[in-house]
Amino acid sequence: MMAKELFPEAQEIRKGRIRIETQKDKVGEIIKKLKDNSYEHFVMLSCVDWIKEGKFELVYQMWSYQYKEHVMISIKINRDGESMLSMRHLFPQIETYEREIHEMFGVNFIGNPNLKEFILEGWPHMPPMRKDFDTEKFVKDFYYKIPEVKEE
Amino acid sequence: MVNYIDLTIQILVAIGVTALGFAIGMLFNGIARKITARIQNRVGPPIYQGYIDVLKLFTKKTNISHGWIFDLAALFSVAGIALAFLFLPVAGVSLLSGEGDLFLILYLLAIPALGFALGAGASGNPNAAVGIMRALMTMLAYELPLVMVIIAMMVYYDTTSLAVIVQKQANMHWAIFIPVFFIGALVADMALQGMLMEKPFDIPIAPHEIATGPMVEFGGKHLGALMLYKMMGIVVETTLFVDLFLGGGVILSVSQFGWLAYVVNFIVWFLLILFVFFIALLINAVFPRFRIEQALKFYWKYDALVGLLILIWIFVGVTP
Amino acid sequence: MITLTIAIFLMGVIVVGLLNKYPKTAGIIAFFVSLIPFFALLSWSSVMNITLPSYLQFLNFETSWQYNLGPGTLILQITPLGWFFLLLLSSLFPMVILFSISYFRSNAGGFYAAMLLTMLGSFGILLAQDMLTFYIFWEIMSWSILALVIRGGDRKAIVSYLSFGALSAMLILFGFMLLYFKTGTFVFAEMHLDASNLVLAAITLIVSGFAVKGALMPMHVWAPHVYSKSEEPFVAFLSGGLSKLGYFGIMLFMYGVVGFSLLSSWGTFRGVPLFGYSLAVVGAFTAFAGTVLAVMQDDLRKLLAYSSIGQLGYIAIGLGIGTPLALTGALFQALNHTFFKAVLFLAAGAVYYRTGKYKISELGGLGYKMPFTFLASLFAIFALAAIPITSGFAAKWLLYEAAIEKKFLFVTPIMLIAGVGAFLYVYKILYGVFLGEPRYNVKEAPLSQLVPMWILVLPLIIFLIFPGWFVDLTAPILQGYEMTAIPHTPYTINTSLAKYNTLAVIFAFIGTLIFAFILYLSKPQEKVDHMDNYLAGEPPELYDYISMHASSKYYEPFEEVFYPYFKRGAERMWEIILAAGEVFGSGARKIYTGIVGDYSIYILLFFLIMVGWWLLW
Amino acid sequence: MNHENWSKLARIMSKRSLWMIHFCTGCGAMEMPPVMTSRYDMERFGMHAMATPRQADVFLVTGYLAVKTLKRVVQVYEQMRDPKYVIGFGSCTINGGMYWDSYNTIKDLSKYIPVDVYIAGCMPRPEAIMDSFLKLFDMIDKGEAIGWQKYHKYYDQYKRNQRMAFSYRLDEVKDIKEDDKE
Repeated sequence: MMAKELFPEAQEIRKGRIRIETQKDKVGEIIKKLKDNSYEHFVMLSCVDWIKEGKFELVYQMWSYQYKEHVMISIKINRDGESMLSMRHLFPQIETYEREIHEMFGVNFIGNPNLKEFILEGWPHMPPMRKDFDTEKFVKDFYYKIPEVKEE
Repeated sequence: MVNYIDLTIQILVAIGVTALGFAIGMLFNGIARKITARIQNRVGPPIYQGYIDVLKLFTKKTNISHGWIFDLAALFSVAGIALAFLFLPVAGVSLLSGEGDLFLILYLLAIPALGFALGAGASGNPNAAVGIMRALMTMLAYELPLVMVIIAMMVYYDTTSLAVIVQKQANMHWAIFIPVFFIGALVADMALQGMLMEKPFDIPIAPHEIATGPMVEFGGKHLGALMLYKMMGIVVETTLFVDLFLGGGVILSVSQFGWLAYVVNFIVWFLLILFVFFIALLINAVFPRFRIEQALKFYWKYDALVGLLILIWIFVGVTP
Repeated sequence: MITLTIAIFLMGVIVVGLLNKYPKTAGIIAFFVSLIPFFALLSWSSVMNITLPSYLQFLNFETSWQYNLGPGTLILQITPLGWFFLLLLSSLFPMVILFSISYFRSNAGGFYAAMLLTMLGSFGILLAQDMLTFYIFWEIMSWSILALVIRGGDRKAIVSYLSFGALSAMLILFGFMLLYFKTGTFVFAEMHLDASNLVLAAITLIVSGFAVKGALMPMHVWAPHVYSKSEEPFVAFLSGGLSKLGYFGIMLFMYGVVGFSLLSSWGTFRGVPLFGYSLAVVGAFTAFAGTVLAVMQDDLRKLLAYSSIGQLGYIAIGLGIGTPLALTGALFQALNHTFFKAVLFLAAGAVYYRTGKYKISELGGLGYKMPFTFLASLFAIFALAAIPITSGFAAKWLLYEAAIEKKFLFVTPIMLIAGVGAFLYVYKILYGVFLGEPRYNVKEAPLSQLVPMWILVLPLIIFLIFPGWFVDLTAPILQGYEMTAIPHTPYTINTSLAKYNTLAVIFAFIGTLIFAFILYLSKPQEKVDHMDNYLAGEPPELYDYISMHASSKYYEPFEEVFYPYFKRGAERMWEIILAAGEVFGSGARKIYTGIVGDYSIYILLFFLIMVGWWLLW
Repeated sequence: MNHENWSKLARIMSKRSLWMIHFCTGCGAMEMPPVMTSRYDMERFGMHAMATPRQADVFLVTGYLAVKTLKRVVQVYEQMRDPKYVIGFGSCTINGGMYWDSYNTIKDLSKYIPVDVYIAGCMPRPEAIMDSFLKLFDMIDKGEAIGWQKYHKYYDQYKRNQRMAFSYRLDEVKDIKEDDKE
């Protein structure tokens, strides 16, 4: 069954691209259902920072080889420390995406045992992909202030 | 009573021949790179590049060692390969080859290989260990067809001494002109490809997979010694082939032509080993790399099958 | 004096057996007792045309001893062949005992007692001049080995040793019976054999019985189990010394009792007796299959066990070809194998003593921690791989020459490939145990373990330089078989095919080594830690621990290629035979009803048949 | 032969046989295949791509470096044997290039390891790369390519800068500044 038939509330952005907006407690159910209905490729998990709304948008993207259809499951969670359930029991590769989002946005995923440092080893500041992190200021305060090697 | 003057002369000749062997080996490195470059439509390095490389490695300012077992690699590989060269008849001139035979040479070739393996293992790098594993397995693979052909030749010529085999091929009675050994030469040439570690059998080195395998931790003078080993190895292995199938390059007899024979034979020997090496290079330039199981299956299924046919041919042909 | 020796041995057995609570004292007593065969050997050196130096003249053992027993006479007498094998065993045995003194921390009295009893049995076997004596001492040896296997405590090892030991004893006993039936005497010297099928059957049975002890395939099944599950000093003696007794027996009966000319009368192929030819083929197969199986092992002792099987296969090849060249090669291989395999097993014991591990994938980097153990085993490994800087090469070389001389076109490549395969498993030991990442912070093995190892390395170096001395040793043995020793000088061996000059090799090697050393000294160097290694730029210290030791499943591609062909091993074959035997056995069991009446009927029937047969005859 | 001549010979040898290791961090690695293969053929100069730093003489850093990558670069650089040379590829190694305001890429490679030759451009064309090689030869000939000596001499400063970058801590940068004033 195609995603449109499974979930009547889904909106079709254009042909072959479906978007489902839902709540965070229903995500697992939806992914499970889609997985059972030929949407067996988990493409990626991405995150958007809607700073004015005070929300993070998590987008789970799936693909069906049978219908050639791309489904995006979008949920919004609060920016201030709201955590999300890990989906790694459905697709093991989600673990790595969750690890990255944890590092870049600071979203906590309950049930993921591997939320350790990914690229930023020993990063002491705010997660850098949040919109309130001023990267230009950080670069000027940090990289440009590392002294040159002085030759006597 | 030992004749000290004779002994001194012999030792000096041995040193000279060894130095010559190394010199030719380094030249071959340059020639090989030049030829490969020309095949790939490049200009390539100058022909004397081998000398520059080795000198550069020996003039490196700092060298590292992973301990005394690591250092053994440099010592054993250079010493062992020079030793194997001394026991080969070169252009019909046998230095020590009367004192040992073909089995001895085959086992002497294991000294540098085992020393090298010791050093590589002592470096503690996993790539080196994997490289040695591949090298030993390639060795196991190519030895079977090679040994079959060599034993067929030993039984045919009724000797195990390489010097005698070369003598029996004098006056252009080269083994390659005998039909069975023409096929044998093809089999042995395939084995030579593995011995020289040229593609498609450069599995042990494989720079893109395991970072040059056993050599991964060697730099500076240690690598210089290993390069000497590798370059001299080319000379030793091609000379072995030439001695077996191409009469060692002897075309003039010394008793008839005197010193002229030495010069001519030497030039012919040089051209022949260059030719044998050239074939290996041509194959090297156009082939990708085998996996280790594929190499083993190639040698043991196809190459060794032809080797077995040669053995049967000799078995039926030779009466006790 | 022979009786005195035996008496001292038996007393030693009782004393050390009682001293079970004092392992050190028991070990020292056992060590002194174990030296006696060596002194006996020295005093008998005149049979090898060696004159003793004057300060050893006081050793004066009688050379023969007889005792009349009901059916025959027990005769013990030294022969050149016995002397040679006694040389191997009696020089190995004290070293093994010396090693054990520090190896055992408790409960060692039984071990020493059983070891002394084993040596006593071997001593008798080597001196025996009749089948009765031979068999008695063979059983003493076999049963005391069983005691030592039981000490290992592994059920599979005990069962396999027991069943194969029984099989071996049965085959030998049956062969002896046939020979006695044919000749009517037990004494070797009085036997006059002819080329009848009965003698052929007898000698086949006897040789296959000895092949069990010599671990020839497919009789080798017990060896890996016993070698890998018993105590290390005993395994060193078993592999190094006792396995040679099987080949002693084969040589004694094939060439001493039956003789080359009689062997030839059962058919020859290109100048080699068919009997010997088949033995050589079995030996070549053993050498190859043992090597391939050794490459696949992860347990250090199992690897050495299979390597032992493979190396012993070479001796069988030499004994099969049977020319003076081949016999010299076989004896040389026996000598080398005694020493290098004992060193390797003792080194494995020393490694176990320090680390408590036998698995190659769990060891690593001991070369820098235990340098002397490493060097001793390196020499042993050179000898095993027949690298021409130890005497191991000369033996293999003689065997290759013998095979080419007799035009063994299909056996020689297998021998050579088995030799190359030896490099593979030898490197597995080197890398897995001694090189690579240092995983254990241990001390060097204790001195009383190092000394035996290094003493056992010595012969490998002496006979490298002077292989001619060894050929001198074989001359009296070959004389007994109406053969002459191969032409030689102290440091060269000549054959009809080629010449091998050890001095040339050694001096040339030293020369080239000096050349390499000058190159090597040309520049200074600094030592770096093994952690400072190129791992694609990954600094290992950033993570908790990355193992850089790649020794687990080291030859995986090799196993992938070869495993399918070796999956159904010899063990499977014996299981099938056993299953067939069980069907027969359960049929036979129906006879044993347990009712006395039935048994009396059987006895009556038996007598009737016997009487009837006697009447008809 | 005296020491002067010897070191001159060593320089000539090292010039004519530069073995390189290239650290493929950014898009710069894309420009290496034409340089190595028949179009430009750097083997003419005896240059050769090597697989491990132990064997290499010249280090090509081909593009931007994240801090995590810098750790590996330093490790590789320290594993190379003297004399060793570094070529910085493209704008990224000079001032960060298009990553000038990225929170995780270092801006100036020469603060962390000594760089002998920089190639400007985003990305540099193969001609520029060949030119840089010739420039490096020239410098070696004149004895100007002394980056490896500088690394030994100012080891403390290089190590301090590396440590600062690895820590990401603004306060460490300030502390050193104050130390310098004193």
